[in-house]
Parts: sequence; C-alpha cells; structure tokens
Amino acid sequence: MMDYSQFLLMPQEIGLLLVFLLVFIYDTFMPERTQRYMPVFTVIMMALYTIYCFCCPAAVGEAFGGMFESNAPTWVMKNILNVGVLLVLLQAVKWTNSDFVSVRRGEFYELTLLTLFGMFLMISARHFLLFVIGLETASLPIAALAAFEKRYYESHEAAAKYIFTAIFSSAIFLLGISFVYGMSGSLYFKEIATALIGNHSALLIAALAFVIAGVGFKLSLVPFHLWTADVYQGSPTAVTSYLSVISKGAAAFSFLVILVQVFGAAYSQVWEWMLYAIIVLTITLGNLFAVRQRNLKRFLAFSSISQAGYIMLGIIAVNVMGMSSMIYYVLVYIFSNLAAFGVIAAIERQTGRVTMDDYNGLFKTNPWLAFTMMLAMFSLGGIPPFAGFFSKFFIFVGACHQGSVAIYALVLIALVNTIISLYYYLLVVKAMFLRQDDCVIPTIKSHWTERTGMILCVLGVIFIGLISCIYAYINGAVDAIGAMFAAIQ
Amino acid sequence: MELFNNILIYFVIVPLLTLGGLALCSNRGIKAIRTVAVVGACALMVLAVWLVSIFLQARGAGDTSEMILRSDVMWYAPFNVHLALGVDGVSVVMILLSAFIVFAGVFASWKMNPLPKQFFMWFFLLSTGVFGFFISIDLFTMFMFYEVALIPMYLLIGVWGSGNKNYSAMKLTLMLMGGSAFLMLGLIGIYFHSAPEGQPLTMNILDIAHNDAIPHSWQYVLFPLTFVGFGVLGAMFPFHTWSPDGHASAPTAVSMLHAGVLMKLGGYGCFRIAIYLMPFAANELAWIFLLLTGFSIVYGALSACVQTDLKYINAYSSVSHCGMVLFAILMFNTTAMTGAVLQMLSHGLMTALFFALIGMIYGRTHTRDIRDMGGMMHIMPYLGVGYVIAGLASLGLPFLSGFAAEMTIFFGSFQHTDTFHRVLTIMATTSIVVTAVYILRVVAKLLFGEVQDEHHRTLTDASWEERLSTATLILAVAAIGCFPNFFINIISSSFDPVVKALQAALPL
Amino acid sequence: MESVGNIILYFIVAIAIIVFSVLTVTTRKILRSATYLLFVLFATAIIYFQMDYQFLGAVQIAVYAGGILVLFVFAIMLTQQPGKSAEALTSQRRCLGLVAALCGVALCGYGLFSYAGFAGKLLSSGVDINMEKIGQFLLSTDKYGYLLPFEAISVLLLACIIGGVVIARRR
Amino acid sequence: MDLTLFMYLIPSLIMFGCGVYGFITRKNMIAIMISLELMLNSVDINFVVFNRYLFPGQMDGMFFSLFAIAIAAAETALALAIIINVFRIAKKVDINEITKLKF
Amino acid sequence: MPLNLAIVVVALPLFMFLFLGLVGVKMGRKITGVIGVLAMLVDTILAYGVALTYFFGSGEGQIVDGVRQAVVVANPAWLSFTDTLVVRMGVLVDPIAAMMLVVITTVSLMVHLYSLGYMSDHDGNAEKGFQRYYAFLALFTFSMLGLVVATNVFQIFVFFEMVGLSSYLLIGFYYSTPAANHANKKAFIVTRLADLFFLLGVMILSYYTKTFDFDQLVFGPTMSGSLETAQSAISTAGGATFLGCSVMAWALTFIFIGGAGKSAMYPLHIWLPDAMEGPTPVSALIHAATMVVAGVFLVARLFPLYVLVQGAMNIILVVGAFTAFYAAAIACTQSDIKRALAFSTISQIAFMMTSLAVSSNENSLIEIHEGYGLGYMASMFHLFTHAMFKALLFLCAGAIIHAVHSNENDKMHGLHKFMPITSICFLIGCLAIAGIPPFAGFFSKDEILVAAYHRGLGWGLWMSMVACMTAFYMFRIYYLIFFWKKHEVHDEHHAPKDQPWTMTLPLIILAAISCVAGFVPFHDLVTWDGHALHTSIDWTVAGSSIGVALVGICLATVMYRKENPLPERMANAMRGLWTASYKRFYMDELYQFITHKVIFQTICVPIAWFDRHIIDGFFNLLADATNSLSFGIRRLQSGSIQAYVYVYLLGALLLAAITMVCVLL
Repeated sequence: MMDYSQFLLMPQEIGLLLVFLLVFIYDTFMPERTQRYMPVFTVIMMALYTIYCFCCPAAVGEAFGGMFESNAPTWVMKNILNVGVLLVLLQAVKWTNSDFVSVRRGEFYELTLLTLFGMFLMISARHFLLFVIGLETASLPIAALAAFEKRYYESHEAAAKYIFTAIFSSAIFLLGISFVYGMSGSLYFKEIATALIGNHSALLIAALAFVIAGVGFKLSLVPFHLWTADVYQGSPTAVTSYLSVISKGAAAFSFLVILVQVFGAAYSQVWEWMLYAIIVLTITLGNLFAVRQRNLKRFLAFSSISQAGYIMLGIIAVNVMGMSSMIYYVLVYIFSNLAAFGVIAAIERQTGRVTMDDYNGLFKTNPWLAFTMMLAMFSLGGIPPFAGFFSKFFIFVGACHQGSVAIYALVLIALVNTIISLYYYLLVVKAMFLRQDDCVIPTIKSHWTERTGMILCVLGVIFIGLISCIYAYINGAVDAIGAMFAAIQ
Repeated sequence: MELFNNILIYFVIVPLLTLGGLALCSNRGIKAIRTVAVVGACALMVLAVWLVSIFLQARGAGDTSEMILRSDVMWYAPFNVHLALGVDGVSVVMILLSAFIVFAGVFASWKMNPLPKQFFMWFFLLSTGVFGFFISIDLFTMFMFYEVALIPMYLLIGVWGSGNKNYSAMKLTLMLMGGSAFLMLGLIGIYFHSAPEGQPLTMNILDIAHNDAIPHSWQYVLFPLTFVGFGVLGAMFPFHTWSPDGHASAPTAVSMLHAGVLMKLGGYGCFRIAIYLMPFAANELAWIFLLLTGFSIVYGALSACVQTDLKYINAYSSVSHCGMVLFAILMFNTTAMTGAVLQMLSHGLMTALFFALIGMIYGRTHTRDIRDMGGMMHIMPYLGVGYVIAGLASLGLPFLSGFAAEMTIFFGSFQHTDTFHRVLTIMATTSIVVTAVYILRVVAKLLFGEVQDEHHRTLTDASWEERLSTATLILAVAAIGCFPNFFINIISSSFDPVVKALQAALPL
Repeated sequence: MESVGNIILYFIVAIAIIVFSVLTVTTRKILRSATYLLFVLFATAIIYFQMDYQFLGAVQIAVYAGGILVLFVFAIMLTQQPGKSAEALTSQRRCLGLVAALCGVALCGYGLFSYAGFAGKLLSSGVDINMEKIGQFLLSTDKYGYLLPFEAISVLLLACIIGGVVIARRR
Repeated sequence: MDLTLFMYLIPSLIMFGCGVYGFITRKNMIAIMISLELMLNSVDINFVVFNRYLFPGQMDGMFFSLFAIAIAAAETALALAIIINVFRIAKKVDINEITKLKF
Repeated sequence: MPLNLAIVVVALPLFMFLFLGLVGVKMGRKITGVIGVLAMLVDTILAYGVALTYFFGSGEGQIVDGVRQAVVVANPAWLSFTDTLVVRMGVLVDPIAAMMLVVITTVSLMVHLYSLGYMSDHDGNAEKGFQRYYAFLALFTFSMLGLVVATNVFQIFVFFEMVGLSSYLLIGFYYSTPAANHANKKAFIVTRLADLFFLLGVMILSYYTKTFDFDQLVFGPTMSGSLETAQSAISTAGGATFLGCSVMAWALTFIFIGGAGKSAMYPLHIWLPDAMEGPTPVSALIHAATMVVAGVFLVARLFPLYVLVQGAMNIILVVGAFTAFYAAAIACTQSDIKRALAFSTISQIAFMMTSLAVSSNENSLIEIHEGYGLGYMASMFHLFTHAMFKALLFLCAGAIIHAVHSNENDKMHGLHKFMPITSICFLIGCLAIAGIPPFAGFFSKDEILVAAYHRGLGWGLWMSMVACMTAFYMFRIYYLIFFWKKHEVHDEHHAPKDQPWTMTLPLIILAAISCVAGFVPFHDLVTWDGHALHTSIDWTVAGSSIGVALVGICLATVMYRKENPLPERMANAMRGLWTASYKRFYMDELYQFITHKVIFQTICVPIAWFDRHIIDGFFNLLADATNSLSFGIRRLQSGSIQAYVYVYLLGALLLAAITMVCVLL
C-alpha cells in the first residue's frame, strides 16, 4: 500500500527541505547582484520555519511501518537544533559575504541545511538503515564544509582528517550493525529490542562497542575523539561552531534513543559500564587536553569533548529526568558555545587572530565582546546564575536519580572535573580582563547579524536558566515517552 | 505576586536594581556611580534594620515558628525546586552584618580606580549572592546564590587586586569551587533522600529536617561532603590556603566583603545544612572536624605570629577565628552555637574593619610589609586608632565584639562533660594569648615606634568617606561588644530545632 | 549437502578474497592495489550471486567495479608522480597495523563463532527473490518498505554532489 | 561438506582485517581509501550472508547492502575529491604530510 | 548620700574617657587637663561620700546583727550564656569595694592633678597627646572602679582585661620610643597569659557551681563572707578530681594565677619593671597603687573559697613569700630608681598575698580563729596604706626625674638641697614603707607579721627578714638620690628644683595621708565576714619589726649616706650574687629565650613554613600535576590520522574486550 499521507508526520523535515529548496533556487536562479542578500534571505526563511515549528503542535506518531517516529521529544529536539542552526547561520552571514567565500556562499547554506536534515533523520529514525543514511547525510557534507576556506591549508587538512575518520567510523558502525542484524534479524529498533532481550553474548558486546564507537565519533567521546581538535581548529569558525553544537546535540539525542530503545535490555549488564568508562575518560581527558591549549578554537574543541561527557550523564541515567536534562543541557550548550564562537568568529574575521594570547586586554578595546565571551565561559563552566549552572545541576540530579552508588561516584568525578574546566575557562577570562598586552586587538565593529546572534546567545545564557518554563516544556515532552525507560528499570 | 509582599525578596532585588542602575552609568561619571552605589547600600541597610525590627516584633508577639516571613513559589517543578524564603534569628543577624559591610565596603572603595562602574557591579552581584543565600531555605537556591557570591571574586581580585593577583584569584576561585563541587554532590544526595519512600522529594530545608529521612549510611557520606564543602569557604584547616593569598591580593572592599560576609556563608551553611539535616552523622563524625577546627584555631594564630604582610596576618587570624566558628558549631549546644554566630558577626565586622584600614594604609604607603612601616600613629592617627580598636576587638577585649563571642563559645564548649571536648576547649582558649601576641606585634611595629620611611611623613590621614566607612564598623563592633544580650536574644532561640534534632539523633 | 560445484566455487571465491585482500593492502604499487581491489569486489559479487541476490551482485559490479574503481584509477592517475617509487613501510608500522587488525579480527571472530545462533546454519533453498519483489519493497511505505530510505539517500547524494562542487571549485 | 554460515564469515572478517591493516599502515591516501573500501565491502557481505542464512524470508540485509554500496560510493567520491584537493596544495598524497594540526 | 551614687562613681570616668577621647582631642590641651582633674575631683568626692555612707551611715541594712553587709546597687544582665550562667554588670558595695573606691579615686585624683605639671615641659606647655593621656587615665579609673565593684567573678575578669588595656595604653604612651613600645606589649601579653588561666579557672568554677555571682559563691544569706556558702559551692563539684587534685583546687589555683599575673607575682612579675617606661604618674597610679593589687583583691574577694581549699592557699603562700624576698633582693641593687620602686612594689604586694594566704591552716575549717581573719584584714590594710605611700614615692620619683631628666641614680645624688620638699615627702614615704611608727606602713605591716607568726614561726621570721630588706633598699635609694655626694650642676638655669604646685601639692597630700592612714580603724571596717575584729598591737611582734626596720635603715645609712667605697667593695665581694640581682636573676633572659627561641623559632616559624610549603604546596602540587599530566598526554594528539584511528580502534576493541571479560566471566 502506498500511503503517502505518512509524509505528513514529518512536517519538520519537509519544511526544512522546503527552506533548502528556496535557498537552492535563490542561489541558482537569482541574479548575481542580489546574491549578497542570499544569506539574510536564508536566515529569514530559517527563522520563519523555526517559528512555525515552535507554533504548531508536535506531530506524534510512527510512519513507514515504524521506520520513522515523531514524538514530543524529537519535536522539541529538532526545534532546539533549528534554533541553534539559525544562530549559526546568523553569525555566518558576514563571513559568507566576505571576498574569498562569497562565491561558495550558496553551498554553505545548502550544505548546512542538508546536514541538518540528516540530523533530523537520525533523531527520528527507528530503523538502522534510515539512521545510517541520516548519519552519513549529517557527517559527509561537513567534510566539504570543513574544506570551505580554500585559501588555508589547515582547512583542507581538517577536511581530510574528518572524512577519513568519518568513513572509518562508519565502517566500524556498520560492522556493529551487521552483528546486531545477525542476532536479531531485523533493522527496526523495536523488533531488535524484543529479539535482544536476555542476550548478553560476546557478539552483542562487540556490536555494542562498535555502535558506541560509531556514534561516539560524532559526539567525540574519548577515545573516539582525536579528530575533533584538529578539525575544529582547521575548519572555518562557522563550521566549527556548527560541528560543535548542532551535530553533537543531534548525535547525543539519537545515541540515547539507540541505547535505550534498542539495547535497553542490556543496560545494567553491558553498556552502563561501557558508558561509565567512556564518560570518565571523556570528561577527564577532554579537560586535561584543554588545559594547555592556546588556540581558542582548539581549546573549545577540547572543552566540547568534556562537555560531551557531561551530556552522556543524561544518557547513563536512563530516566526521564536524565533525558530531559540532557536535552536541556544541549540547549544551554548551544547558546553558551555559540556565544563563544560568535565572538571568536567576529574577531577572527576582522583580525585573523584566534589564540588566547591575542585576547589579552580585549576588555579594554572591545568590552562587549569580552563580556559576551565571559558569559559564555561562565556558562560553560557552570557558574550561576547563567544557564550552564542549571543544566549542569539538572544533569547531575538526573544522573543521580538513577540511584546507584557508582553513579554518585561518577558525578563526583564529573564535579571534580568541573574545577579543572573552570580553570581553563577562567584562563580565557583572565586573558581578556586581567592581562595587558602591547598589541591588543583593536576595537572591532561587528556586523549587525553577528551582533544579533551574540545578543540572542547572551540573552539565552542569562535567561534560559532563570525561566523555569523552558525546562518544564522539555520535561513535559519527555514525560510523554516515559514508558521507554520504564522497561529498563 | 505574593512573593513581592515579602520584604526578604527585596534583599535580592535591591542589589540587582543597583546593578542595573550602575550598568546605565557611564564609566566616567564617577559621581553618578557613587550615588547609585551609596543609594543601594543605604537601601540595604534600611531594609536590614527594618527586618530586625520585624523579627523582634514577630518574636515579641509570640511567633515561635522556626522561620518567619515564609514565602514559597514553585520554580522548577520537576525537581521540586522552590523559591522558598524564610529567616530565623541567625539569618537575620547575618543579613544585618552583610548590610553593614556592604555599606562600609562602598565607602571603602570610594576612589576605586580603574573601572569603578564594573567594580561596583561585581560588588553588588556578590552581595546579591550573599543576601540570597541568607534568605533562602531551599537547597537549590541556596547553592545557586552561594556560587553567585563566589565567582565575582575572581574578577574582583584579578582586575582590581594587587600583588600576585592572577595566581591568588585563580587559586581562591578554584579552591572554593572545589569545595562547592563536593557540596553540590552532597546536596544532590540529600535531595534524593529527603523524604521517606513514596513521598515526593523536596529541597526545602525545613521539610527535609522535618522528614528526617536520610538513612544513616548515607549521612556518613553526605555529612562530610557538605561540611567540607562549606568548610572550605569557612577556611577550615587544611583547606584554608586560599585565604592568605586571596586576601593579600584582593582590593580593600573585596577583602572586607569576602572575609566579612562570604566566609560566614561557610559557617552558616555548615550548621544550616550539614548539621541540621544530618544530625546523626553530625554526632558521629563531629570529633574529626572538632580536631581539625580546634587545631586550626591555634594553628592559624601561631602562623599569624610570623607573617610580615599585614593582610597575611589578618588572613591567618581569620583562619583562627573562623576555625573558632566551626569549632563552636560542632559543640552542638545552644550556648556554643550562639557563640559561633556572635563570632561570625564579630569576625565579620572586625575583619572588615581590619581590611578596610589595611587597604587605606596600603593606599598611602604602597607597602603592606610591617617591617617597612612604623610610627603610623603619628602620621595617620585616625587610621591608627581604628587599627588599634580592630586589633583589640580581635584579641577579645571586653566591650568589643570579640570578647562576647569568644567567651560564649568557650563557656558553651566547656559545658560538655567529657574530657575530649574539654581538652579541645582549653586548647582553643589558649588562642587568646597567641592572638594578643600577633596583634600587639603588628600594632607595635606598624603604629608605634619610629617612622621607618621619611616619605611616610607626608601622608595624610583618612578622608571623610574612609572615616565614615570605618566608623560604621567600629560602632557595630562596639555595639555587639556592649550589648551582646540583644543579639543573643535574637540568635539563641534559632538553635532550638537544631539542638533538638541533634539530641534526638543521639544513640540512646 | 551442497553441490560440489558450489563448494568449489566457494573455495575459489574465498581464497580469492583472502589473497587479493591481503595483496591489496600489501602491494607497493598503488595501481596494482586498485586492481586487486577490483578482484576482491568481483569475488564479492560472486558471493552475492551464490546467495541468490543477483540484483545486488549486479549493483556491486556496476557501482563498485564500474564506478568507484574508475574513480580510484582517475585519482591515482591524477596524483601519481612519475619516477617516484612506491612507499616503503617500516616494520614498526607494520607490526602496529598487524596487531590492530589481528585484535579486531580475533575479537569479532570470537564474538561471531561463539554466538550460539550462528552455529551450523545452512543455506535454505527455495527462496524466490525476483526483481519485481525488490522493486515493490523499494518503493513501499509499509513495514519492510524502503521508500523513505530511498528518498533520504537521494538527499544524501545531493548533499554529496554539492559538497563535491564545493571541494572541486578552484576558488 | 556443508557450506555453513561461518565459512562465508571468515573471508569477510579477513577482508575487514586487511582493511584495518591497510588503513593503519599505508601512507598513500588513496591506498587508505582503498583499504576503507575493503572494510565497507566486508560489512556488506556480512549483511547479505546473515540475511540469506538466518532470515531468508525477508530482504532487510540485502537492502541494507544495496544502500550501503550507494553510501560507500558517495563517501568515496567525496573523499577522493578532498584527497585531490589536498594534493593540489601539498603536491603529495602522503598521509604523513597532513599532520600540521596537532597537540 | 545614697549608695546608688556608686554607679555614678563608676560611670563618670567612663563618660570622661569618651568625652576626652572624642571631643577633647578637638579642644585645647590644658583645658582638657583641667576638665579631667575637675571631673576626677567630683568623682573622688562622690566616692568618699559613698564610702563614708557605707561605713558610717545608717542606711538600709548595712550592719545587721553586727555584720557589715554587702549591698548590690545594680545588677543588670549583660551576657547570657545559659539560663543559669548569666554575666551581670553590677555594682556591689562592701567593705573592700568601698575601701578600694577611696583608694582608687584618691590616687587617681592625685595623679590627675600631678600630671598637669608632669606632662608639661618646663615652660608649662602641655605635651602632645595630653588629651589622650587624660582620656586613658579616665579609662583606667573606670576599669579599676568597675573591677572593684564587681558583683561576680566574670565581671572581675572583664575588668581585668580592661585594666590590662588601660595599662597597655598608658605604658605605651610614649609609643615612639622602642622601650615603651616593647614594655607595653610585654605587660599586656604576660597579663593576658595569666588571664587565660583566670578564664580557665572561671570556666571550671562556673561549670560546677552554675553561677558567677558572689552572692552564691562567697556571700552567705547575710550578704557577708560565709564559709557555709563557699562550702556548698565547693561541694557542687561532688569531689570531682583532675590529675589527682580536686577540680575546685584547680579552678582556684588558676584564678590565682590570673591574679598573680596582674599582681606581678613570681614568675609572672617580669612585666612590671618594664612597665616603668610609662610616664611616672601612670606608674604611680597603675603600677604601684591600684592595678597591681587587683590580684590581691581577687583573692580577697574569693577568700572564703580559698580558705576552704587548702592546696590553692598553700600555693599562694609559697609564691607570695618567695616573691616578697625575691623582689626585695633585686630592689637592693637596682640603679634605676623607678625599677627599684617597682621591685619594692612587687615585694609589698607579695606581702599582701602572703598575708591573705597565711590566713588558713589545717584546722581552720571548723574553728574560726583570730589568725586568718587578721591576715585578711592586714592584707587589705596594707593594700590601703601601701597605695598611699607607694603613690607618694612614685610621684616623688617623678618629680625628681622631671627635674634631672633621668631615671638613673648616678645622675642624681645630693638633690636634698635643690628639692627639699620632695626630699621630705620621699623620706616620709620611706619611713612608711620601712614600717616605722607612726607612719601608715607600720600598722599594716605589723598586722601582717602578726598573722604570719600565727601561721608559723618560720613564716614570721621570713617575712621579718624581708621587712628588714625593705627598710634597707628604700633608704639606699633615698640616700643615693638625695645625699651620697654633691650634685654637679652643669647649667645654672636648669638646676633641679622643686616642681610647680600642681606636682608638689599631691606630694604633700599623700605624705599627709601616709602619716595618718595607719590610724584608720580597719579592723572594725574591713573584715572578710563583716564582723568587727578585735585586735591590739602585739608589741613583741611590733617591737621586733621596728627593730629589723631600724637595722635595715642603719645599714643603709652606713653604706650610702656619704660617698664611700663600701658598696663597691661589697658588690665586688659578692660579684656573682650582685650581678644576678642586678640582672634580676636573668628572668627576662629566660623569658626571652622561651618566647623567641622556643616558641617563635621552633613552633611558629615551622608552622608557617609548613602551611606555605606543605599544605599549600599540596594544592599547588595538584595543579602542577594536572598541568604536567596534560603535557604528558599531549603526544596522544599526534596529528596523524592513522594514529587517531589506531586509538579509536583499540579503544573500541578494549571496551568490548573488557566488558566481555567482566560480563562473561
């Protein structure tokens, strides 16, 4: 039976494709002189689409025989990603209009939207084939985006590193899935879950390890993270910010869905401990690497690795509180990190300077940029009253809700690590506020789009935590699928 | 909104409004900045005095509830986090203390340069955290305000500090945040055991204490976590090392606020959260912390004897005095705990006074090394007299605050019948001699004797705002010293629930 | 009991796959490497035929052997520097690689061979897989239908095309 | 003699192992790409064999392989494009050359 | 005059302190001095009024059934520890308090007046810090008055601290001179150390008795000293012991140590000689007449308790007797007249202590015999007379020092011609202290000796010997100042002369008092239990005491009347002893060694080092370890894709392998 009405269950995906098509048409058919308004056009389209998604009620249901599922949490997650992408695009407007990039600016927006589409598929996929396609759609074009700054050698190196690691990891991931398929005979999450109940074989463990490695690559969990820093550093800042927040958020969500929905039965036996070890490693190593970084993009790469470890706490919790805290964490992380990247991008675009030492005395010349950066750092470090504090607290509470002593120990490790992380976040603040330098970055006039983006981020960083209804909104959405966790515990 | 009918919320709103007002000022309009800051500080002072009178009226009218001025607004329903407000005697006097020190601090940083606007903004953010902490009775909001109060320290020291400020600021922030990391875990643990099986979990301190549901095995873990967490801020040995460096580098008003109020958060939290909520473990484990704090009283005092930097001396003296606060809290009887709060008040005011004076002296001589100074009494008699008064308060002279506090602590502690507590008490009392030694040593070197540096002869005495700032504090110190019973009456009944809980938790 | 022909074919294919795989990664000439890969791919296609998935086998030959390999050859031609002899491997590197590969194989092998569900499974006959069925499943929206992946992969390919454009552009 | 499931898994596994070995040891980026093809190909065999042996009633594995081939093609195309791009700048396809970003 | 005025007597100096300290600084120097003197005059008149009313008036219940009662004028709560342990700040008038009010205000008034002259240069211009000086004097007067009218032992402790502070401030009045700077610190710290014991004693005492108040510790229902009350207070301890001694013995010994610190008993006496760095009037007021007897006062206050606790009393006795001799021995060799007077003070206070301590003996618990009531009375009597003549001596010394600008007696010699009035006053003082009738000292010292002989012949002889030494060293000083040889005048204009009337008048007044004070009927007025004591002069003892005094005086006359080599020869003959005495038996050096070498160098410095390098070092080490670990793992991020993938693969494999091992085994 061909029931095309099932497509109506995916309004967000279709809406996104529509935006993509409009952008594509604009890029392809509009005259050259209007091309420079293309970025703004994209942003406006994206904004309209985002607002629309927020306004209309969540589509709930399964389509294509359970291959695709839309429910309240996926809806919320996609909305959050939309907001994030909107911010990224906003901050990229000026950059894409710059001399060296402007010829390819259409492609930037198209690829961004298409990868977002891939992420949507990842989030909603309840079938491994669809998931793999989503994963590839979300990761392959990023290699092209990484190579966007053709002038710079680093950009190419980043792209090469990314694509090789990505293909390798997808091969590992596919191997894992092939094992799963061999054991269950299906690719539908639900059927696999049923078939795997009581299965603790070596093969399952191997498969799980490979699946975790495959998705862990996207999330840059240790030890699958080594590409991260190089790629973040080499890519254009807009791409880095996109990679660090959007891609990570989507992967985290789908990771949770896979682990809980597919392998839920093996939680306490198998993957709780795998994830446990990975979280400890991720948070600790990420922090240790970050401590010594001078290049801010590279620095944020390591910081994002350790942040991913915190996000994983929401998964290991396997409960509603953990999941909603995780989504909330991603939301807050998007705002905080994008605020930081916004500043970096604005400064890099005009002066080309990205190391921490370049930021010495920034406060004197660019107080607002420094202020934004500081808020971002505080939020990332989990300092109240900024949103990062709330998200960290909630994710710890969510994790501890799981109840075992081991998780308390894990949270303690995470907490001790927050001190290290605070140290390096404060290093940035120190550079901007405490240090003096002879060649301070001159006063910069940032473009209104950049400024809007940063202001939005700052507002988000300040108010997301204080306004409790945002968390309540997420929590309400996750509550709707609370049954998913009930099976585990 | 029901919340806004409660006077307590204005202790948070007023500093925030001041913060906003300062944000609107231009960095060049120093007059406007000062005006806004002074208005904010005065408003806080008025509010605090008003609060005391409300409290006295309520108690006078026979309101014996544990907390008065309760308000409760749901904030984060999934975690049962409320914006729960309420004060008892201890919080009231703490708020009063904070208001005093904020007031004095504003005047002490009158000529702050550079970036006065930013300085005052951070300053008021810090005070927001402090006041918020004292008015909250919800674990989450308390913790949030606690950290809000901590982080401005980094910039306040880092930007406006002196000496090895980068190192000190980082060390202070990291160590305090390290403490709060333990604390956070402790609070989460408390939250998950806050109610008996089947009842909704709560973050409200009073409810948790009322439920008394934390299993004993968990108390053994959570009590040390929370106690150490707060203890770090309370300069508990061996987690006190941030204090000498931090204070040495901090600008005057920040040292004042930090030593005067922020370190009190530690003691306050220890008693309000660690001991009150986990009386069983408190009884069982108190001896460890008694040893530590008892040791740190003498240890801090002895260390202070050899320092040559004025601020280091004061910082170590704070270690000693704050050790006494925790020591007294751990004695678990009303008298000693009342003494602890008195000591918090006393130490807060007199250390603030000390730091204010040191800052003013340093601002003139540009050195804090007592070996380089001498005969300051000739040159700046007002500051000299102030310093002597602060010193006398510190060494526990009657009719100044330190005496009443220390005596209450000693006599309260001595009410224990067992040798362990008594020996510790005697050990603690020896500090009064050592304190005298280092205080008089400084006074002799710094104020008396010959003028060491001829350039110092041209220095001027305190300006009017400096006089106002120090006079406020001196008056407060004398007020506590002369009328201790006024404060004791406010404070002591607040300890009844705690002491009752502790006794109920004692194994029969 | 399998037919002898099948068994012989299997051995030929298996040995070809093993030998050429090893050669692919050990030969020092890059072009030869590509050629050996071609053989491996062909052998794989034969396995697909053996499994009665003729369509898949055809795709394997067409896409892989016909498409991808040509790409490889072009790339090799583009990048090969005349006169430059092939790479020389250090033994340390080889050891490291060998360790990793063997560990991986051992672990997966242990997992696969210890899994009770796989032991002694034989090929069942009588499976009818025709093109019509494949086509229907491919465009079905029901369970086991693959319309959505089919659409999605088109997006993926589009994205890759655009990506390729970005990369290939001179500026 | 029977052709069991394992007999097909062995070459597939070895192919994968060779792919891993090649990826780690080869210096030429194109050779690495070729190794990756081996890995992807071996996974396809797994799917097909599992499908045919264990679950002959359905065609999920076969379809997965089908799509995997397409994905592999896309990946290869993109990767080769990037390799050539790198070659245009570095004039080399040696993977040891692209280690400028580190630590 | 109502006894309530005692409150005003105490409060007026406090008000003067605040007034002079805050307002006076803005006023002229002289005028503040005059205001201070006038206020003190008013205070003195009030104090006399209160004392006379108390002793001789017919007010409410001062004498009931022949018992002189204590009157609590006011007693508000000040600091509440527990429901029962409440510190009150009260005013209590009883015989010794009333007596002390008189002593303090008298001496204080004299000193106030005297200072008008002393604290000015020769042209009559007041010194810098004149206002401060008067403010401090007022503060001291307040503290001392507060101490003597205390209604509870804690109040005494509070004012112990306060007098300590005033003493500190006044010793350090010339704060820029290093010696004063050092001396005031020393005085404060030594007395603080003693106060620590006092505090411990009060803590122990109050823990068992659950009170601080005298009316529950020592006063019976008739509000006079009562052994029954003391006995019941002691029995609250229920025989609890610590290290073999009863806790009450510990408590009372500790309290005595507190008093010993203030009263400069050996070995806590070392601060007093140094305290002479203060202005001489201050020495007269604080370090001769009033503050130093606070310890005696304290013991007297708790007398019934001490009587019942034999061990503590014995300690006092031994310490007192030894100190009396020790200080006298040192006083014989000092060349600084103020130091010599200081040691004389120590010796005399030790007399008072001993006198209190001889009061008890083994069987005194049951039977109230004359001896110990006498010792108490004698002690208080001597306190009173000593205050007068020692203040006189110090003020004379001040006049001399003001005239010759030196403390050393080799700068003086032969001043009799230049300063006749001073000389005569000094002589009266010397005669009084030597115990020559009819001067005040004779009567009080005689009673002390009687009490000592009551206790035992040995104690009596010992104290007589000290009395002899007293006479000797006093006249030694007298002769060395006023005779010995002719004074060399370098400058006719600045030749020493009698000082202006503001300084001379107090001398004359005090000399007059010293002449007549011995006739005050102390045995009627000041007794420990309020019962009048019937005594008469025991002429055997009195005769012997006059005899030993005359021996001392004669010896001094022989040796020091005129310049002669005898002292030198004797010093050479006993070189070691002489030097030891001159160096005060090296007690200062011992203290110096203990505080600087032992406590400072081997405790404080290592602790400070430990804190900075071990404790702090540990936290720094954590940070450094993190940093170097971070540096160490840097190689993981080698930049090579193959290495990355290698780690990736091995990570995944390891993850799987470890989990397999854990799950499957």
